[in-house]
Amino acid sequence: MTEQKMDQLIKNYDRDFLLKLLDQMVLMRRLEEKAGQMYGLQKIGGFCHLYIGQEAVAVGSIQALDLSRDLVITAYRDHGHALAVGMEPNVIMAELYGKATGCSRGKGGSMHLFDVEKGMYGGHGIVGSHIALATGMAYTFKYNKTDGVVLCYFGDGAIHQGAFHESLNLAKIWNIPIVYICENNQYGMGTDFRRVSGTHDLYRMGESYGIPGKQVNGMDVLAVYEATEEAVRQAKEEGVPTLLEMQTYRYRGHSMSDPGRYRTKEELETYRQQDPILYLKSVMTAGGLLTEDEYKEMDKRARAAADASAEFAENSPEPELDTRFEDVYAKEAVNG
Amino acid sequence: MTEQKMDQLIKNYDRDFLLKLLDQMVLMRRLEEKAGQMYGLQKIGGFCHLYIGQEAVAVGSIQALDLSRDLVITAYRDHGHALAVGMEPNVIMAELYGKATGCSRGKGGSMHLFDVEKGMYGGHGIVGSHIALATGMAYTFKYNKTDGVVLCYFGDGAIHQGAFHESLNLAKIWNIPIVYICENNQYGMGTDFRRVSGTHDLYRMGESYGIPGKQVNGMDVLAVYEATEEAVRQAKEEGVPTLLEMQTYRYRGHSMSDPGRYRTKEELETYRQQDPILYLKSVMTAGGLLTEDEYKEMDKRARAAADASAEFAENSPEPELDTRFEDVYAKEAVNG
Amino acid sequence: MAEITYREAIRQAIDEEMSRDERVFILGEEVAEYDGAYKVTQGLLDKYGDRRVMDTPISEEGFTGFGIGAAMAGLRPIVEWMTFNFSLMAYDQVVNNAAKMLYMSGGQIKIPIVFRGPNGPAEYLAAQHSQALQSIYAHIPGLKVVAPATPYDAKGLLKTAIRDDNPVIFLEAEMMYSWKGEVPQEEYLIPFGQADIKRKGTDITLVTHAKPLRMVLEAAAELEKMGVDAEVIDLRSIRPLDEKTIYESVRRSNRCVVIDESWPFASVGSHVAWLVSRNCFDMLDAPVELVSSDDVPMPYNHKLELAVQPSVEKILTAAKKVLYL
Amino acid sequence: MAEITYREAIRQAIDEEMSRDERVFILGEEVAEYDGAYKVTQGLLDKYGDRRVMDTPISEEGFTGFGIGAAMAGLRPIVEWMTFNFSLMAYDQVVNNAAKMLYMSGGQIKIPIVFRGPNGPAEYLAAQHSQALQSIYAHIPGLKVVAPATPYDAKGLLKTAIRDDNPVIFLEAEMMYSWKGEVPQEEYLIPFGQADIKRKGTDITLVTHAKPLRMVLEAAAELEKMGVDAEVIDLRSIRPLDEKTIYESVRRSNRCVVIDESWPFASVGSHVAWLVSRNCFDMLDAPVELVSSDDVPMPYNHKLELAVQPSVEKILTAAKKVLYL
Ligand SMILES: Cc1ncc(C[n+]2csc(CCOP(=O)(O)OP(=O)(O)O)c2C)c(N)n1
Ligand SMILES: Cc1ncc(C[n+]2csc(CCOP(=O)(O)OP(=O)(O)O)c2C)c(N)n1
Ligand SMILES: [Mg+2]
Ligand SMILES: [Mg+2]
Repeated sequence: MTEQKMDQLIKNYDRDFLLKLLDQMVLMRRLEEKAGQMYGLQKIGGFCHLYIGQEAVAVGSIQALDLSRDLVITAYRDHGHALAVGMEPNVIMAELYGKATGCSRGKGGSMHLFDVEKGMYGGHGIVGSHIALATGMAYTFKYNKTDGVVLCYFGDGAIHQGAFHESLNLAKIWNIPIVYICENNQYGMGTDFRRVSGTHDLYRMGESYGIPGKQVNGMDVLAVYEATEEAVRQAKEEGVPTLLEMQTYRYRGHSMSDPGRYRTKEELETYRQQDPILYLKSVMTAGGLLTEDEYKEMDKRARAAADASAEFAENSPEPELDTRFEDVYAKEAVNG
Repeated sequence: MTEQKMDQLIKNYDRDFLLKLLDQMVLMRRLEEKAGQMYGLQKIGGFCHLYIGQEAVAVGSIQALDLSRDLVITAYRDHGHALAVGMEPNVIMAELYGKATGCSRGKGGSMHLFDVEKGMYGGHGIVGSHIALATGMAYTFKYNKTDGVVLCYFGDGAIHQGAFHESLNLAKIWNIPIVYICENNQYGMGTDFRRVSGTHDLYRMGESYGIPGKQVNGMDVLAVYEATEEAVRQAKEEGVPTLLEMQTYRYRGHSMSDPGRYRTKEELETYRQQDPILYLKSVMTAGGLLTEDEYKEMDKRARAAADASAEFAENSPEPELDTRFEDVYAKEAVNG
Repeated sequence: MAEITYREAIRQAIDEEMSRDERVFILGEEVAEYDGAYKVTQGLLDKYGDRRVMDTPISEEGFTGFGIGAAMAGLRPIVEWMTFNFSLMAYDQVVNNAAKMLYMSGGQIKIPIVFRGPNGPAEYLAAQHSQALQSIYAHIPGLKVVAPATPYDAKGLLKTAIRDDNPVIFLEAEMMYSWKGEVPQEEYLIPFGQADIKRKGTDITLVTHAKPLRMVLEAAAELEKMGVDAEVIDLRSIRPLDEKTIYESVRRSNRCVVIDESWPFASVGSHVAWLVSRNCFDMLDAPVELVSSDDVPMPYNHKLELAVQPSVEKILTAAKKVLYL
Repeated sequence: MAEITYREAIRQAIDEEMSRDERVFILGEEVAEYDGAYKVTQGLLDKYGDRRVMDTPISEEGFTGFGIGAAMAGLRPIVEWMTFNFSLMAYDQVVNNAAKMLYMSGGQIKIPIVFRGPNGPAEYLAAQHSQALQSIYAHIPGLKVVAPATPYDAKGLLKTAIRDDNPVIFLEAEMMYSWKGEVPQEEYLIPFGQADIKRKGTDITLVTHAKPLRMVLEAAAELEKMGVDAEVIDLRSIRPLDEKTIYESVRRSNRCVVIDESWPFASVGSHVAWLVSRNCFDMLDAPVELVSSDDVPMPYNHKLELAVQPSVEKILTAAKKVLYL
């Protein structure tokens, strides 16, 4: 970090903004560590895909939204995005526990976090499939002639699904206000993305449809923010969809049962050195915007919130057995 | 046609070769005209997609194959390819009639012409879907360490199917000996391809996967031949798949029931001026390789073959009703 | 009452609902400039413009998912599949997204969408283009499945489908588009889950849905000549299913034949046949028979393709068997 | 005889057939370097190399079609779907290509391929990852469908599947991979179309397949305590279906319950229930009952997900009903 860069940061952003980003990332980290711990205690079951290491992507990009109207949709690795749109740790953790107080009433679980009020449209389990949903969601803004954009997140593994390609073509021919965000964390489960991709520059995969792409350092929350802001502007003002490749890394296994033998400790260590939280923290401390004590205080609050969410989840009731028959069909009454 | 070009043609190709190309195209034209006529007489039903206008593509490209091993697969507009690999007019017409003597025993019809002996692997009805089949077929050559290539044909409409994209990525990462041939006849049914495609240069749609592409004048059988020969060589020798966009045109409706209101008479006329048969004929006549009488003779033979095929089909028996229960499963016996 | 075609009935329903509700739009291959592959959407582009009548590329998975996404965000799309044969490319979108979204979001996200187009055998189209696919949709909780067989039912059910807040699979048929029937001028809706007794009778219950209805009615006329008074029940709505109307009929007739042009195994037809077998067990004088298509892919040859499908003759044979005639 | 797991039985079958026949190869997500998402293919990459054990991108439609293409041209692929939930993305390839190719080519092109992977509910996976999808495959002529419930059956049936010249849908289950059972050292094959009587009995016939077998056997043990001697039939192969074994049993017991963890509507379970109702009509002392999963998407919460599935208790309730107890 050069003096120059720091100066610039201080110029471009105000302290509160940077604190908010840091705060969100720290909260994500602590909440997920807690989730991992509770998984170990068998309070949570299933896959439980943790986002640890990738926090800067959700935080930086969602920061570029107007959450009173813009929408977010992602895959199963969705805890970070849920927090970034402002969902409460409690309802997230309760959903991981499968409790009635969870955001999806205990029916969706870790992979299916939804909060329509906050613009969080899931949480989807079929790799690639939600990219088409996102494109249709974004059409709604154009259809209604309202201002708005959809951020659609997916992994490096999802980019080889036909749904990705079909969707990008639709977005281009219909000028749809959407930003496709490929979170390239280097692996789709145990597969190094280079082994299964005809091109290694994933941001170029929109070129077949005339969709501009950009590679972004996904460990730098400000780089993410800036790239997304620009793409969001293009989408809203010009109806130009963009593909952003966020280069990032997940520290934990793909899901809780992944031994992670496909990568080296050294590789993991290299990325830890670029940790998005440490990075922003060090920039801010060096720039005189944050003291070590303030950070500790922030971290403490995050840990407390994580602990509280587990307690909330623990003390929440299981859904009634009969609720399994609810939400299969929307109210029968013919509307309107 | 310049003097120079004609000289070159005469130098590069021997007369027999050119005669063969012309002969095949004329036979295709006459056979399909006959099919159209017999459709009018209700001897043939269903869609019956005619290839008239596009003959140079199948003829020129298949000419680049070693048919003792190489394989061909296409969509439902398959009469031309069937003839080009050397299938008899009789078995093709009989299949259009749904007769027991048809290549697919009257079970496949116009859209599903197969002749495994001759390397003709169909005739497929689901747009885009067979592109994946083709890719797997071609892997067989690599697997068996034998020399061979697959030519996979599809339309401008098929290129937006996920199957196209998924397949190209597989072909690239596994170095599969295949040539993807997009027959861009400007329309997918009633849709001008420019209306539904993010890019108007379809040959570029392999770039996302690092697959080279080339645009070819699909009305010029020799241009088609040369481009395919080069691509076949690359596929066989280097395991490099190619995407060829053949710019062509269909004169008839999409299927027999298409009124064709989506295009102008003038547009159709412009393409008729570039008719692949007339073009090769005029080159050869101008170059002194063909007389008008020889052409007439060739045309007469083609018409006679077309007539004979209709007679053959007419006189062939309907399949026995019980054959509807055959070919559902291959012989039960466990093999090997 | 005016006689109109099934095609016209579908078009009227779409048109009326589009003018009634600004959120309704239609998308699919060739639905706009070409007026629809089977001319169902004729004139709609001119009336509503390309914002609400959208030609799509051939990307079934993409535009089906696109429609579901638009429904998630509050629009009410009608997705036309050129035929149901091609819907298999979008099957994941329908089953994993449309049918499950409300449930896995704990009730937050409704999917008000209609998937419609011709289903079932037409003529000379061979295996990939001639399939009756209702069973693979009827199997899925979260979907509603409707299969009207007359212009009147088509219009009333499609209007209900468009207003329903759930994903509805709406099955038409190429061969039915030119069928005519009376349809009133004034607006009407037909609720889901109500079978219609298309012919009253007492001696045997013939249960069917969709295109075979016509041949079932013909078979009933033949039976009448033999002194047998058949009741013909048209399910109209497969999911929800009107079990009550079926059972009441069978409890009177004590005999039942189910007619379904699907393949037999794990089909709508065999399911209804089991329901009757179970729920009218004490009232049945004979086993419930099923007339389905043969358990083979569709052949191209016309004689063969007719032979694999249900026919008046096959229905009569089954009826006689059940009547011990 | 050695006791091995279901997982190991599958792996042995693949391994033996790959060494027996050079044309056999396997492809799928994570099958090679990762040893399989559920470790089924462990060690195969080392033994056979990446020409025959191929990691694919996440492109279900693409690599499924790729496998079918390789089968068209003479190879004998095994396609592993990480789970059957994802197979819906490739449903068109299976139904429109694999199942119909032989027919529409007039017998020219065989498709010797196996599609395999875990099917049915596991735990805490919610609606998109926990579905029993046999019915949508069993519906399709041209496919064979197999669902073994023991290591012995799994090995013998998978070897048969790999040698079969037709497309075979081979259904495993995540929850079964660690189940143990005796498997002989020497080679054996189990032919398709033969149900297996897993428990002899005379008072009632319980017909099932796949994972529910265990709870059906438990229920039979409970029934024994009540003095009821249940026969348990494990279909093993759904298509072809061994109707004879079922009917012979029901003709002795006069009572039947079908257990299937699929959704009920248009399912393998309701189909078998209808077949029994029809073909044992005169021998049945009670209606055939079906124990299926509830007709709802799978909830995440563990208590709810258990509640929607078949259970020993539900089987007992159905059995008692059929026995008028
Ligand atoms: C269609 C489909 N195929 C396979 C899977 C199983 N699966 C779940 S996650 C995953 C890897 C996805 O990798 P990527 O897209 O890079 O996302 P990441 O997990 O790295 O966030 C796979 C194969 C699935 N859920 N859906
Ligand atoms: C998956 C699928 N969707 C739709 C159709 C209906 N359909 C048949 S041909 C066709 C147009 C295809 O156009 P193109 O690929 O350009 O080939 P062309 O007919 O011009 O040779 C359509 C939409 C189909 N057969 N399969
Ligand atoms: Mg990844
Ligand atoms: Mg075209």
